[in-house]
Amino acid sequence: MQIDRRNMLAGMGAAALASQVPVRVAFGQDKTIRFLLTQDFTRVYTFVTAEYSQGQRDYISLINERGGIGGHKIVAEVSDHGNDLPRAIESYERAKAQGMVLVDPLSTPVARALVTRVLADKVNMITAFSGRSDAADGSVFPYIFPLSPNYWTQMGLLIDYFRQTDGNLKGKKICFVHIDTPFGKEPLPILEALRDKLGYELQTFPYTPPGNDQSAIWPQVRRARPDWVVFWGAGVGQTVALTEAIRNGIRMDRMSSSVWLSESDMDVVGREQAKGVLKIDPCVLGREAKPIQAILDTVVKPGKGAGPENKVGTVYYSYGVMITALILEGVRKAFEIAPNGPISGPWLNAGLHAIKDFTADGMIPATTITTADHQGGGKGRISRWDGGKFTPITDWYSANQDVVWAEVKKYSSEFAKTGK
Amino acid sequence: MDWLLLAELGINGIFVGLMYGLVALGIVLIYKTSGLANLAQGALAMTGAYAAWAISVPLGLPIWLAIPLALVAMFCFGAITERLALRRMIGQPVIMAIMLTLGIEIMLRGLLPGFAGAAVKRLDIGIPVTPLFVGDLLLNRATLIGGTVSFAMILLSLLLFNSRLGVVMRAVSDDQTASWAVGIRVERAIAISWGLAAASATVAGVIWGATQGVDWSLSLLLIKALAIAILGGLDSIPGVLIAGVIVGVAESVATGILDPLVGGGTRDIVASVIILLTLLLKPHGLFGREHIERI
Amino acid sequence: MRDQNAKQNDAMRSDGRILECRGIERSFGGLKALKSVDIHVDRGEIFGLVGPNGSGKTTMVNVVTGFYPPNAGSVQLFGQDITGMKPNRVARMGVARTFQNLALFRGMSVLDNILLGRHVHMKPGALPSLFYWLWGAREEIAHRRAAEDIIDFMQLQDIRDEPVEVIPMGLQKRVELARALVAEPRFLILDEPMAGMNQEEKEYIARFILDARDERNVSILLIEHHMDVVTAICDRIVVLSYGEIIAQGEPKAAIADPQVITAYLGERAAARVLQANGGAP
Amino acid sequence: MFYRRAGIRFTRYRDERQIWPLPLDRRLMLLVLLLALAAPYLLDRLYLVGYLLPWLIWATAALGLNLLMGTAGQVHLGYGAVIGMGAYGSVHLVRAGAPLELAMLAGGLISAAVGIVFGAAALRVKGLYLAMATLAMQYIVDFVISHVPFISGGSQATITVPPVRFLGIPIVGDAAVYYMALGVCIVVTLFMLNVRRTAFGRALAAVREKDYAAEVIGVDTFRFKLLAFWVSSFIGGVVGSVLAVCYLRSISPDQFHIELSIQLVAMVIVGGMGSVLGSFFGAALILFAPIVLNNLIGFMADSMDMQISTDLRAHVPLMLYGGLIVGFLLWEPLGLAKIYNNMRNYFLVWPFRHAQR
Repeated sequence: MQIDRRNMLAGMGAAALASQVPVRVAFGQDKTIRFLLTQDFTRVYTFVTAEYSQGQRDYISLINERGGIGGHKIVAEVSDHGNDLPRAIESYERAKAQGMVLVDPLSTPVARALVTRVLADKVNMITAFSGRSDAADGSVFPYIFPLSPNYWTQMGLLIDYFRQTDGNLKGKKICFVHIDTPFGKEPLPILEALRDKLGYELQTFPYTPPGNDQSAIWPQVRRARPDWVVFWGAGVGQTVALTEAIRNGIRMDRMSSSVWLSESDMDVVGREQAKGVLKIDPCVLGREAKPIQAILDTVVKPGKGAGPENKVGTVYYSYGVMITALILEGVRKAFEIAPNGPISGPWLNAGLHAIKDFTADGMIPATTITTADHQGGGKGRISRWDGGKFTPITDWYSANQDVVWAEVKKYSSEFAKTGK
Repeated sequence: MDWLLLAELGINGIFVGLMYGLVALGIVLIYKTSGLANLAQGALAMTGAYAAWAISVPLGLPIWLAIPLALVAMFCFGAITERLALRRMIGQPVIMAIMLTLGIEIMLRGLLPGFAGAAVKRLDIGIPVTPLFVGDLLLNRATLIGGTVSFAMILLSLLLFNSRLGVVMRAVSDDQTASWAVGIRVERAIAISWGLAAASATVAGVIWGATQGVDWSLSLLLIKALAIAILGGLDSIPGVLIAGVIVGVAESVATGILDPLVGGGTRDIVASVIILLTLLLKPHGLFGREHIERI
Repeated sequence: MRDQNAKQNDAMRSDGRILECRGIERSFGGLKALKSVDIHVDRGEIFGLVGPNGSGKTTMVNVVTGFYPPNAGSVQLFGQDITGMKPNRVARMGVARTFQNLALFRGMSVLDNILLGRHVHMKPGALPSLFYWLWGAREEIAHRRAAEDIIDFMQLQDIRDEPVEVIPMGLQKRVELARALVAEPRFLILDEPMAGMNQEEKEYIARFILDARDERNVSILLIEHHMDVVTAICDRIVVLSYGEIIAQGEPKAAIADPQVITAYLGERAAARVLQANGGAP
Repeated sequence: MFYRRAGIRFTRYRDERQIWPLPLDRRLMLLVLLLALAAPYLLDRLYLVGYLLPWLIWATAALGLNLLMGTAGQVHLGYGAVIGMGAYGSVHLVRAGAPLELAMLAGGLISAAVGIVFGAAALRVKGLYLAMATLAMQYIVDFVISHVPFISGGSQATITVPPVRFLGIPIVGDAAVYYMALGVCIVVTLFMLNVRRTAFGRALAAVREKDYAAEVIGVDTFRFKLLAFWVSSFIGGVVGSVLAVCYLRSISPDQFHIELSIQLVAMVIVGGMGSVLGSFFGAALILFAPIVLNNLIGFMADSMDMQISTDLRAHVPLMLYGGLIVGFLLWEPLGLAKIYNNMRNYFLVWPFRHAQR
């Protein structure tokens, strides 16, 4: 028995070591561009990662099916970091040793912990819908790319939509219900700055993460009789917020969230009951968009899809496609600038900075990345849940960018001053 | 001060507290027989909710059938867990057994979302969502029903402890060796207490799953349940009722009064502060028995 | 600190009293475990505390060593009032004790258990451990010598490195006695040191107790059930029953007291014994 | 065999009380030390920064916790919070311009002060109740860290560590960072080894085993419990500053949550309570098992074309992590250190198995 157990342990150890080897072998192949998609599948961002990652991988498969870019295949290493820093850093270092040029951690804490590393290592990091909002300032964070409207911009868009709808926000009341984490508190400076400018009344309600119990919050929101409610959370916090709002009889068409709201959330809340709720779209959702159609034809139909077919075209899937399309446009540009490489972080960096008026066949608003603006213009639109899908109710627009950029500059300059 | 709001929060707190109390009930049941705190109780509630969901949605059985089936399955699961894992820890330091339950908690948190999918699942047990007004007071139907069911369950377990089985379990909780000597099957009693704990966790999981959706975050009920169990006294079932209401109201009111002052979500801290204060001021809780150590 | 105490004590010990307890009362809940008990131990004597189970002997010892502060009464040790003093402070005054149901530290070797007995003479802390080579080593080795002396005295040489939990009960009792003696106490309390031993082992322990008194100048309070041992080695005894003193004095006389026989055997059996002895002890 | 105990006799107490009385153990340790010193020149950066560095840091933390849990027998489910306080304290000081060596000590002292508060609970309750009390305190400290802007650093709640110097040497680059962590690890390891053979360690063990018996031989259990919390928290604080400076490089409140505490407790248990070597084993297993497993599954999915759903694949490490804790508690409660000892004992007397004990 003693010996058996020891043998078993030894066997397990050998198997584990064996698994470490092949990754080193793969290093030898050339004509590849390596991305590291280490994301949180298990802990905090479970609600988004699976679909987001599926979109990313399907789009990469699509491009690879079409022969890659510049004769190179895209190799995406997908792994789980579970929001745990040692694991994230290990997979980062491992992938870097293999020549990885881009990492997308899709996690605010991990992105923050990697900032100093990627800046030093000259590896491009995508922080779409996560990470530091001030990373939009490309002059301070040359290797960090949000590539999407950050939370400050999203809040700016929302407030502007409220203003458009009501004509004037003077004397109106906005309730901000948010998860009590840095992510949840992030829009506060913008809300306060815009309050001073537009003259609305602001009331904030923090709830403890992850927000599975908000029963004491919403009676207060109801009593505050708000004109608009913005709820800012993720995963279970979002569905609970909506359910409690419904239970408290708050009008759905006066409620809005950030980009973090999806069909599956609506399934949990109840598709009919949630009718009317608003969210922000950074890209076209659903299956109509051309890239999604192409994926359905070339990747999903032959059975090469990375996940269940019914997830194709969902909200977070679309985000994954959108971000990957932008990244690969960067790769394309990089080949235009330097066709012979060598493929490296700075090489891709130049490409990403050259993205100009890219729309991904109409899937996203025209996006231009410059050395100063890594956000890509800050355009988005508002859409409304109609019981079956999110339908856009505005055009692409951007708003309040002056306030947002003042805030960005404030934090990025502080980082530049003390962080280095 | 908005008294109406306070009243609303207070009522809400009572019912939510009872719902927490149902999770705490399992901790007390297990402590009463085997003298250890089950840190997997939150995960058991999560497992129960997943079980009810799995029977009702993928298998397509009606919910009124799914819940009893889940209860039976979870009772067996609890008893088997005790048989296969906890029983082997007899004679080990208590911290080892506690860590074992923590290990089970982590494992369950991996197993269920791993096999059933990590996304939040809807568990509809037919509670209407339309608001219910009593005068100007809004009552939350989900918590109202959940709290009432929990209250009934806790009362039921009190009755159980006066039955024949209850007498056996009380004897075991009093003195394991002595019960063993008079022919009580101590192991069986402990296994039953685990089964009952898992079953009550299932009811709690279903109720909570119906109000918030089913996902891993149900396992976070643990900390509130611990606060209630410790405040009430780890071996007292009436303590669960009273402490449940206290913790629920304290949390609810803290959210209304403290949050604006601190500018943060104080809800979770309330449970922690209650645990700490109880242990420092009255370690055996409001109704717990004090053990005298013999030298 | 200790030296100062010792000097003070020497000065105050003119009457030769080691321990003087007056009017000790102690109850647990509703149960009165001790009802106004007076006992004293003289210098250099082996004092026996006997009585049936549950008569309050161990409680009395726990009162003396500071575990249960008395509800009423006073405890004087070496002429100093120690009523309500914490056990570790009492130990530092030169009191060592053993326990009825063994209190050795599992997971440690016999040697380490005995070295722990030297605790009151050492200055343990984190820094001597951090700077072991500069600071801790010398102290450790000095005390090791004292421990080895006791190991020789108690004849424990060959089990020195064994973990305490694997050695037989009789030896464990001996190790506990060694741990008490290594502290160089002036007053030793032994709570049933011979419980569960056979005749040979009992004789061994009795010899150690006498040697400890004669060679090491220790006064001893002994709780024991084996009356043969009590009568053989105690100078004076007190018999407790239900928390009250029912007899005291020279051992043979005290245990022959009718009240004592009644307490041990019950009324009817006692009557029979007394009859057999011709109505008189 | 080469691994012999026969024929080794000591004539001085000092020699017998050596940390490693067997020459072979000593040589082995020397070899390990030399390898550790040469690691930056031998290993690929991936292994240095991705494996060795976190291993050293987490093992040091596990040692600190082991002093409390293994040696002194006090359960502590809030060690992550203690480490966090040390990390924040020292990073703030470094940012204010204090030299790292001072900031590290100050971080240790801050943690020790917090640790004493945790310890105060230990004076009232023990065992199960102490576990609950420390758990509650973990949450409270978490809350304080993230809700006091003065500590967490404002709305972004991330503080970057500026470049630092230790005793005048700039801590820049992988090697310097590694040696720094190695140095702290060696000091703590030696301290822990010495604790076991001095009066301090014996007194703590006495408190752990039977506190009333400890009292009666003159151990002030009150004082030694607090001292254990103090020392262990001090180590935690120092580890916290090493963690922040050498590894994380920017700290935010969620890095010191309950997960870290549980991870450390798991390391102590899996490694072996009270065992110094075990802390290293435990840290390695808990830290790397999920990583290795993740790579293993990825490899299997890629090369053998196995269809594993993302959800399942992603949750396997969590199952494994829980499974390890459960498995060790059930089958080898003394942890990996015990398995190592079994093997060592086997070779010590080989081929005379009957002489094993």
